[in-house]
Amino acid sequence: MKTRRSILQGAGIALAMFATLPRVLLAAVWPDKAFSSAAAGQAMIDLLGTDQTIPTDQIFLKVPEIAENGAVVPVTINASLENVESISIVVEKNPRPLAATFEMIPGTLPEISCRIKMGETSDVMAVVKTADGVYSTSKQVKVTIGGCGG
Amino acid sequence: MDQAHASESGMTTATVSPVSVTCVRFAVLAVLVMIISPGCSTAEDTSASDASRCTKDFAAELAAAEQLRVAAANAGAEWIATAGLLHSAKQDAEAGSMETACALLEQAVFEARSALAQARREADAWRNRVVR
Amino acid sequence: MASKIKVKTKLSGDLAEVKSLMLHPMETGSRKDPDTGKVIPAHHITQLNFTNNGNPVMVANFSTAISKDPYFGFKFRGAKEGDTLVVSWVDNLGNRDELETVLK
Amino acid sequence: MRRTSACLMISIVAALIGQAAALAGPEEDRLAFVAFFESRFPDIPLAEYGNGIYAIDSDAREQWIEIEEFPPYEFSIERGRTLWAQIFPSGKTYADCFAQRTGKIRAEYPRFDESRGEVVTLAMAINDCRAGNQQQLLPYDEGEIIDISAFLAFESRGEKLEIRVPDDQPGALAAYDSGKRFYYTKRGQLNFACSDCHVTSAGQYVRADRLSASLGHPTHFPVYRSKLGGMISLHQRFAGCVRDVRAKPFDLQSNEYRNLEYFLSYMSNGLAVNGPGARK
Repeated sequence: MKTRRSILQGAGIALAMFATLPRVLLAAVWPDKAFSSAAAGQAMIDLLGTDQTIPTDQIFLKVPEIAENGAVVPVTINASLENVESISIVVEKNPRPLAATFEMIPGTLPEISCRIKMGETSDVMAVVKTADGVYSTSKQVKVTIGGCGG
Repeated sequence: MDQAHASESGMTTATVSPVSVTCVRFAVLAVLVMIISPGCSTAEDTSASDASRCTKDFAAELAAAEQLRVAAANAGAEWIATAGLLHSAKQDAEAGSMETACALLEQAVFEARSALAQARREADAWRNRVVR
Repeated sequence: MASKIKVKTKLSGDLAEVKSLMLHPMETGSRKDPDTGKVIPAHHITQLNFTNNGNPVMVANFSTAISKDPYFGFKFRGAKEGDTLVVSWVDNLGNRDELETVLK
Repeated sequence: MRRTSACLMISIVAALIGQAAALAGPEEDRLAFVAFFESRFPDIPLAEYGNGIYAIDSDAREQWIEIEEFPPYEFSIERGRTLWAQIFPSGKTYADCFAQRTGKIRAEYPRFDESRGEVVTLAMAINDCRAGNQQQLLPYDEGEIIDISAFLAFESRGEKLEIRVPDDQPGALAAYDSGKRFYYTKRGQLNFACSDCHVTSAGQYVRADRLSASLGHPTHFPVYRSKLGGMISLHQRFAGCVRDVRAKPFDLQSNEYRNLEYFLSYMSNGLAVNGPGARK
């Protein structure tokens, strides 16, 4: 009886694993801790294991000099580094500095664009993790208080 | 703002000789002073008098102020805060805070009178701004 | 109800360019309702997934710092005409949405 | 004494000259309006004015172009398209209510309706159509009516604005003149006229914002405002400006705003419809 049950259980677990396997692979874990960190350095440690990055000009970061509207700041990142594993956007002065992190899959180009919110003038850092290390480049974006339009 | 005013007087003066510029300006100024003065004098009166002035018959003064606001609204010239000032003045009076109630009422009256003066001034002044 | 995801794709050789836009409030959780003065709870997309013929091609993790009605664009290789691209998101309240499109 | 009367005479003459110019016809007004901006911004092609401040401010323009890569108003167009296609219980559709083909509607509104003696905006025409088909009227400041307007603007893209103030309709000219008067009248605690910002000071800064030119203002509405995260109508923008100068805003679709839209749209005659738009 006992044996039989454990076999059944085992089969059940295997079945469950089989059914959920693709999902598990797909649904990478949302990095809760890094996203809730209030300090840029700590967010990077939580996410990447280090807050030390290698400055490089091999990451092209396109952000406006003066944001038209802090609620919608277009960001484009394009890295010419090899074996990129992830690209992250860190806005130093945001209450939660880590804005987004994108996981690269072989075949995916290290080239992304999105729109972010910024609470105030701040450095925006593009952090690129490769098989060799963590690289970054940053630019300041000025956020102003609008007149009539903003 | 400065630019707007500059262009305004520029429009008027462009058609007359330099000597007459002064008198046109003087004429415009005189008219403006005449138009604005009722509003100004009210403001001066109230600031000169003591705070208890409006408590004599607050309800009547509130009604008069409301009438001024409606007149400004009918002229299409009401300012944004006037109605709110009157509302707060009424609430403060009901709560017995006559000092702030009076101050708010005076501010509302000043706004309504200024809006009416603005409307009278603009009855013709707008023409000088037309791009031509 | 019309879909709350829009996708535009462009195929050049085996390179697919993907642009996506979704309707989502992306509430930060620190904004107050101007009428009631109450804090509006955080409500934001946490993860945006793309698969091509079932294979993952991009996992995007969002914080509340992604703008309302989020836009996200990326590129991947190994695509061909007729491939099925699936975009799906899940938010912090457990809502999800999905859109399927065929590359051409 | 002599001097005073001379002053008076000059004042009167100046006033009369001013009066004559203020009473110039719509077409003279428009040509002068266009000429003003052409001389103020000699490097900006006329067709660019429909892009508002992005015709003037290059840094803002780049950000706008990125938004236009995939603008959030596309959802509104799509909803509008679905609404437009709906068939009323009468068997008719919105399209049956309009004399123009769908792709031309936006370019010919607002128009003066002689029998009613008032300016009819596109939003009003949409509601008139609903009334004619026993449908509930839509609220003007939200949702469906803006979506339908966005769809119609999109369908009319590239069509040149063709607003008419017919010579044989005195009411039309009166409505136009009333809109023109509104436009040039100072109002509010800040004592600004529309023209103070959007003619005299166009291109200048108001705090961190640069002021757009009025030429081309109506061509791109409704717009998705990033600040608000949603679509707004031209009248909502009017209300925003009136509030910004600290005057009490008028009701949406009020006579004041409809006449203003009539005047402002006439000023942009010949510019292409390019709505819906995306603005900060």
